Amino acid sequence: MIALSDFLIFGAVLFMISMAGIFLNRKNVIVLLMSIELLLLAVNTNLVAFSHYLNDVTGQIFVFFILTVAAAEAAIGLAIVVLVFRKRKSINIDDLSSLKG
Amino acid sequence: MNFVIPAFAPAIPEMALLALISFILVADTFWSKRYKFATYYATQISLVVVGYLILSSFTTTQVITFDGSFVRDSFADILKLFTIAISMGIFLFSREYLVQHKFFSGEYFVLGLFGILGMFVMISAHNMITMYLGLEIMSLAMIAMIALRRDSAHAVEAALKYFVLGALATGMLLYGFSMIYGATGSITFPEMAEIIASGQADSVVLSFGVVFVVIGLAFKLGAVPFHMWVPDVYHGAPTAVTLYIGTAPKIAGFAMLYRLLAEGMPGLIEDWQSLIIMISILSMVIGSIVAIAQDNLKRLLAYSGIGHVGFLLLGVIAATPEGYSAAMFYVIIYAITGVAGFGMIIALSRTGKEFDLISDFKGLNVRNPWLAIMMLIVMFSMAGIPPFVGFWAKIVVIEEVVKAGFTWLAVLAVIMAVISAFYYLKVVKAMYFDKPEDDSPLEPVNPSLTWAVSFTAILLVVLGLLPSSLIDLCYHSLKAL
Amino acid sequence: MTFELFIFYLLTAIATISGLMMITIKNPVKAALWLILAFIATAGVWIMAQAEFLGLVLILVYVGALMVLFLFVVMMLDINISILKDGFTPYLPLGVMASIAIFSMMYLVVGPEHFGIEVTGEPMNNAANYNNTKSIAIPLYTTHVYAFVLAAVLLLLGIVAAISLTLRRRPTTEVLYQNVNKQVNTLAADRFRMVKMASVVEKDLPSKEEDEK
Amino acid sequence: MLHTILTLILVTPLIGALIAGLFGRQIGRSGAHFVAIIGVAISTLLSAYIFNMFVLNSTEAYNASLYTWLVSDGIRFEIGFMIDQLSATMMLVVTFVSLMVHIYTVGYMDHDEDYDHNDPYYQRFFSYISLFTFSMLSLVMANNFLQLFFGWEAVGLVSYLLIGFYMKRESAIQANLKAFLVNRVGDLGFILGIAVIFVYFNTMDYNEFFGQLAANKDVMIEVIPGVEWSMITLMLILLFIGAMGKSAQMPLHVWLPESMEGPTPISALIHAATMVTAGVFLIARLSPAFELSETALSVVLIVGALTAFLMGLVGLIQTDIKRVVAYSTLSQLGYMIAAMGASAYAAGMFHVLTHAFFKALLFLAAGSVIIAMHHKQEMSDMGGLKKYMPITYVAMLVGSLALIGFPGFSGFFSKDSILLSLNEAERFGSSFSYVLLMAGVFITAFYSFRMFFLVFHGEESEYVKTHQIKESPWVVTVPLILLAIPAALMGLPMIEPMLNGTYFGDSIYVEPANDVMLAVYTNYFHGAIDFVVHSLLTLPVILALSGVFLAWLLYVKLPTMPAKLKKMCPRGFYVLDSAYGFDRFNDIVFVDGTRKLGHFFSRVVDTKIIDVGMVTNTFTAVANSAKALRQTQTGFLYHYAFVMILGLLVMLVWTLW
Amino acid sequence: MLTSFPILSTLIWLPILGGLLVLFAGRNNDSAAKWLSLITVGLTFILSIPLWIGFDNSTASMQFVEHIAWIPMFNINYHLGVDGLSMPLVLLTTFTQVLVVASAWDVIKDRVEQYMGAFLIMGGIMVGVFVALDSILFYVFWEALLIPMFIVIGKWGGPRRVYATLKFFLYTFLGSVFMLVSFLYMYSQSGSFSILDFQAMPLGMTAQILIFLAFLAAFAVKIPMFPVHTWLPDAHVEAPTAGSVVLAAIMLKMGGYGFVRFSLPITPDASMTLDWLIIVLSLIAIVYIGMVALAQNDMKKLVAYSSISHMGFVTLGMFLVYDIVQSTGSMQGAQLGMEGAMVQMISHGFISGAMFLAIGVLYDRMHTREISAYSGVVNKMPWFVLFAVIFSMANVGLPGTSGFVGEFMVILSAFKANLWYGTFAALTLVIGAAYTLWMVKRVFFGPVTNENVEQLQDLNKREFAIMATLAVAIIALGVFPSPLIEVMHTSVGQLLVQATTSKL
Repeated sequence: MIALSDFLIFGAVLFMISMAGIFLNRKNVIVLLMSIELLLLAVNTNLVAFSHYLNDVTGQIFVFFILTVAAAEAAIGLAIVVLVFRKRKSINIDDLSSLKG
Repeated sequence: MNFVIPAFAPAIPEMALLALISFILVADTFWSKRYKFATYYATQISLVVVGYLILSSFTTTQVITFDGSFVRDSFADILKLFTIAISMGIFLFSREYLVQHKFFSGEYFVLGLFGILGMFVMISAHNMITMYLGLEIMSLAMIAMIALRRDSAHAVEAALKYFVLGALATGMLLYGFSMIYGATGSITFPEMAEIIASGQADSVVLSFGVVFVVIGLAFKLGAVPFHMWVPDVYHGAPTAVTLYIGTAPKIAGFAMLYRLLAEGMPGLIEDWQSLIIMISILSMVIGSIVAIAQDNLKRLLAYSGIGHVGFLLLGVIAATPEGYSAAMFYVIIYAITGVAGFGMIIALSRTGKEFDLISDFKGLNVRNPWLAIMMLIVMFSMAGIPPFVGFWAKIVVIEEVVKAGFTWLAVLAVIMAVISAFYYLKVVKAMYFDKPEDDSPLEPVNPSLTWAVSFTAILLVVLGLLPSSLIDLCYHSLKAL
Repeated sequence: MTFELFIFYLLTAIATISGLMMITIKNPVKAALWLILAFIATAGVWIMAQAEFLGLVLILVYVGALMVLFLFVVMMLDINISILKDGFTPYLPLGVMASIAIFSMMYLVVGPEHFGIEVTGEPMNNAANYNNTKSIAIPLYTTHVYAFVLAAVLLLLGIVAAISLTLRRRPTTEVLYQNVNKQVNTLAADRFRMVKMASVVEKDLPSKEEDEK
Repeated sequence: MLHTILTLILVTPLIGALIAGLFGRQIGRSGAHFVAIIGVAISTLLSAYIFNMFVLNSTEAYNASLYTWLVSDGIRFEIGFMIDQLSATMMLVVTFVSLMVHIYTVGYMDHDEDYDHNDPYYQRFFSYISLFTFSMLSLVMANNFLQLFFGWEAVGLVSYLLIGFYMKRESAIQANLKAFLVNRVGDLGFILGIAVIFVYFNTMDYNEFFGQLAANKDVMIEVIPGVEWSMITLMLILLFIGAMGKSAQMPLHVWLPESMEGPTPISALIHAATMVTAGVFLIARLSPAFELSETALSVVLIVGALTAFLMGLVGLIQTDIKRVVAYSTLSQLGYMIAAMGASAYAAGMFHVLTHAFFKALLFLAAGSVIIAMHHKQEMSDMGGLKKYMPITYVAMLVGSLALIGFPGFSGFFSKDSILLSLNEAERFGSSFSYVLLMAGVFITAFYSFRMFFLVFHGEESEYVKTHQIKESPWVVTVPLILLAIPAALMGLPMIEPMLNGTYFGDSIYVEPANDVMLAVYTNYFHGAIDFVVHSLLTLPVILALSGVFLAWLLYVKLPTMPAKLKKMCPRGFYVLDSAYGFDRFNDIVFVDGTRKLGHFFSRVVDTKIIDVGMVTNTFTAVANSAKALRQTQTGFLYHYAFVMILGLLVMLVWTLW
Repeated sequence: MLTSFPILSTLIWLPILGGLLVLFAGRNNDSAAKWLSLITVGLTFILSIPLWIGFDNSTASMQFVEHIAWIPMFNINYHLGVDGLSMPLVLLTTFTQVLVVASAWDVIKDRVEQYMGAFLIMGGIMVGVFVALDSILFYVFWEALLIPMFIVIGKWGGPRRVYATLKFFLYTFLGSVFMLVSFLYMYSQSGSFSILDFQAMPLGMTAQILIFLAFLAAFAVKIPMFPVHTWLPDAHVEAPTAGSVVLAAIMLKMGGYGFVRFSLPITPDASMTLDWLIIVLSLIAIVYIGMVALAQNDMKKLVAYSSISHMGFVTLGMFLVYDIVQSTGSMQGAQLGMEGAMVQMISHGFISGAMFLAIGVLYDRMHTREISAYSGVVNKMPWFVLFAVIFSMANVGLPGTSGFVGEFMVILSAFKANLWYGTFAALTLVIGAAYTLWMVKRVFFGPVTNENVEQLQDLNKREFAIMATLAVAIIALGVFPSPLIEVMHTSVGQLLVQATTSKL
């Protein structure tokens, strides 16, 4: 039997990978967006697992909404990436540091 | 499965707002060519309508509908009303700014209204899903607004930063939600609270979840160490948008905090209280100190906002109805003051001149004494100097902290208030004591801006002299629950 | 180890490795592909947790739509991959340490101590005629109807936002649109016109000083 | 009635002063001196009436309050009068000398090289001296310590103003500052003395104070833990410090010689006749208290005797005519104080009275010389003035004879009674003091006549030869004459009541065991004439005469000798010339020391340590940390994310640990 | 007596509203601004006189009380009233306001309406500080005062005005926030913000000590006491004349007033425990600051330091009661010290105001405050020097001037507490005289040595009137202080009872 902890640890691993992806990535904005997707995936995995073990469908419904939002979010995120690229001809994160201090 | 049609009546303001947004969205495509400001007026009218709808059905009892997704109480109504009032101010200022800086478009108002809808949802959210959706609606609308000025590298950069960090924070919040859900098996706030109180849930898991939830909240409020986006976004965004994101969302953020912590997990106070204390202290310290080194007024106000959030959280620490009321009062005052502050920048900016540097304010007293006085009021109000209302905001939260037994925290807070006074004084200094580079009189492009700025600033004085009714309002709204 | 567990570990291993590859690989296109793999593997995990509907949605919506969008954008942007080459090595140790620290904290909580099978007990297995889709759908349209509407609003917002951000209202001089009506209805006179011009006589340009006067 | 008279005595000079001072320009010179003189004249006449009433007819002492200054803590601080023989005498002396000086001033101040004629300096001067009269009267008429202190300080103020009257002269304004500050050192003691009285007697009123003396006789004060002093002694010594300041006793005498920077009438009025005797008056006033402390009296005695001797020595070598008189004043004040210390209060007071007249006379005569010399004061510029200024000559002679105690002159009686009393006294230090004072008699005679000979006899100096010297006008000479009469004659009728104690009656109290004057009276006195005759063969007179003789020898007969003597003992001369180095010591230790300490406090402690160190540095630290923290906002997205994740880590650790 | 007429509110709001009116009506019309200001302050002063006339000396309770609920939620009230401690200070404030307006008449040329407006508003606020009986109301006035002062120093001040005004603002602000926290603490314990309730509430020792220290931070900075005094010389030097006058004459008094209204009655036990601290700091102020004053080259700085030194007597006099009780077993003598401190406050209000006005007169003519730039002013300005010397003598504490009364009373009382206290305090007789008269000597006397002094004109009628008024006030108070003492007698008595009644 797969223990709940196994799911959750898997979620945690995904969570950490996506975290690492966000703060270790210093070049590519697109990968950043993908990391965010991965982050949501980790959360969703948690919810799915809990839903399974609690035998409560609410968790899955939550996942459903998160997926919906993630789609909208990705659309806007990509739109911004496009803007960035248009403005700078680059999606290098290092170049995005004109605001500081 | 029985399906009972839920009561829609309590949600009529939201529904009306959504309908009006949709209408404006469609209408805008037709109007925008012929009547430049039609969308703007429609927006303001919609807000008035929605405000009227809230007022007309103002409730002092709690109404829950949509199977526990939505709650309507006086707390929500008051916050919504203030959100509307503040948003109307925001749009008033924004219009002139957009025109001056040549990116006036209906989208700004539509997105703004979407944001307000998101705030409404947050304020009235009664389970984690609606809270999350409301939060996303608000955030996405804000991101879009920031990036709306597509030709500005700063704005786009700010939008990207906000987007990425916001998504990270939302991810953490959701992770926290998932843990809470896992531990309690519920997503509805009172149920969660009940289960937590009954002790059935695993306390370690709950504490673990709370950390993530608090981070999500802290991010939305812009509290240290999840504040890094604040200065960059305030700075990078067009001032009209800064004005928007710097004011109304704080109210929604506070509502979210209240719903989650006070309604959802009061039993976990031991866990989140110390976290909030930590965040609050850090926010006050960073907000007060780093602002000193700023020379851009928008950045300065951003850091000052971080500091204000630190103060706001003081009220939450007490975790009593009075404490939340104090924080509520604080956040409302902060939002009003913010409108006045950013509004001042907008009022003085003009095509090709952002007027967001402190040095721009040099000698304002010579160039426009009236506005200088208004700005002086705003600055001293932010600094918490009586008789302006900022003083009352500080005093009520500090009082709650003292009452809760954290006198040392109160002492720290007031010291930080003194440090922060320094940079407000710097602005006043620039206006009154420095020689202007250019002696010519300076009037806002549109006289209505003078009126608007004056109105908000004088409101700070009036509320400062007679704060009683607003304090009563905040306190009774939570006592009624 | 049961077969079930084996599959679980296999899927999770695939997902983990794909995730790691996704964040480490330089080429964003490949990264997207790795992410797709991670999604698919995770979808499998979800299905093992008896969330069949969501697992399928994940593949359909995410892999089928969202990731395609990603790829599309990556391709469209014509990114210079060479400058994205140098990775994150300087901060790697610190980052890894922080990650490991956080992960270990997480492990302490979500690990077997709190969520082992002994603690949670066996999950209830659904009956054979259990319809996951239906069991999601009913509360979705009843209990969570408010959220459902909000999700719709959110998508609307997404549309509005994405369009308003990326739609370039170029001045008509920049982009030449074809106007069929106009083309069809043109007259000869519109196509060609004789213009009479006065003969040009070279004149001294007025000097700047005079201009200023 | 009496109350009204007393009030009038006090107030008329004040009114005169105010009118002359504030409306000087409007009323003009004559107006000013008219008001001032009228005011003081009224005061003098009424004082004479009071004198007649209290001294000659021995009316009961009158004690009444004029108004209540304030009441606090049950203690009434009042302004009032206590009139008895002592104060009545002082009032008459003060007003009379003052009147003389007023009249004299009309002539003396007529021209002044420091001011042009339009400047109302003249009016101002009258205003000041009238104000002084008021202050001095309020001092002597006081019935409580508060008013005493008020008058005490007020005379100090006027003295300050008058010494600095020539405000353009650096030396004058230096001198007045010094005078004020030195006096303030004395006042410091004085006010602490009053504080002791307040603490242990809970009253400011003399009579109540005297009434409680006996009860508080043995009270001790713990000065520092473990050290206990007698309260009465401490109080008296503190008050005596005040008296030392006003009466210019060593080491607080340094201001007096320099105060000669003021116009001469002032030197006569303030620095010879009245103000400087305030200290003596104070001790006499407090005789019931002083009688209770042998220690305090010994201190008084020794200080007085030392001053009398040492300051007389310094007077020997002065070359400025006024300075000679000034040092002689110091010396004579020493006599008075010493007399007080020997419990011979009446003798001291007697000397105060005689001294007031003859010293005023001397000063005014010197002033007359100075007028004639066109404001030159160096004695080397004088010589042989006798034939030009006969009246002044006679006046000066009378004054000098009185001063040296030539038998029959007033000074003789008072000084002899002091010396005799001292001889009788058995107090610690009394024999030592007796020797010093005896030596002082010789010295006094020498320097007095040295001056006398240098000015009026001997060879005429170049200046006298080349300038026209003439006798002063009547406004100057009349006061001289009027003062010469009492200076010569007043001793004779007064000696007996003084010695047997009937003059002052109850106003001075002496313990019977200490009553040296009564001893003198019983042992030596057999009538005034007899007293004079007998004295001719006594040591004091012999010493005085030999002093005169020596002066004659050195300055008339052998005028080259003094210079030779000076060469012979340069060191001694140096010591005297520098007045024992008090000034230098004060300059180095107190003036420079304080100034340097002030600079140190200001530049180092206040500015560097407190202001920069504590305040500005805190400020800079905050500003710097602002700059440093600002650097953490790098602008890089991954840093921001990393900060968030660190935040997460910290919060997780915090919560789960 | 007009009991129904809200005289205290009038005194607060009349100048504030007048100030706002001046701000708007006086734009581009200087003479209107001036006259309007003068009328306002004159009216205020006249209206404040009934306060004295109608005052009942026999009671220690509050008079002319006004009580309106302000923020019922927190039990904060608009509660005004005066007793013997505050009434003289109110009068001092209204009186000084008249002088301030008059002193600026011809001097300020830049933005007259703002200058006058700021001072009028300040005037109302200062009255508010002294009459507020609700601690929050008190704090509101206390802090609000900083704003106009900040502007006045920063705008019309000297070359380093910005530094000075920032320092002034932040320093005093920092001090007072601690006081706010202690108010809040006491509210959380007692449920009331009323000062009178605070005075009556019981407090534990630790709480008292902390509250005492918090109060100390506020009041010590304001008075100011060593070693938190360094803002004052800077503020004084840079402030325009009227600013210095208000600072010295009134704002410093707020600190002293704070001690008697808050520290002593609210935290009597802590005051008893820590009285040595205040006394030591006061004595340091008297002696050390006096020495520092001696070293100053700037007249205003010198007078500023002398202010600090003189305020040392105020704090000293206030905290003697415990030592007196301890060493003699009775309160006899303490009242003298306390009343001395109060008189010293009033008197210092006159004297320091007068000194700064005098320096202002010189500054207006010569535009320098360096002592070395002057010499022999008396030759050109005899009337001015007459007044200046009177003021200086009052500063020295000469009997017959008001400066003597307070010092004398405090020295006597201090001696009663401990003879060394008295001795150190009495050192001011010498030190005070040294720095004041040395300056007098260098500035006013001596020969005229420079061209600029040669050009000086004596006082004009306006200046003469100001100076004469102050001189009369100083001498009147020195010759007959009894009426003033009578007014505060009962209140001081009650204060002493409160201060010596343990709250534990």
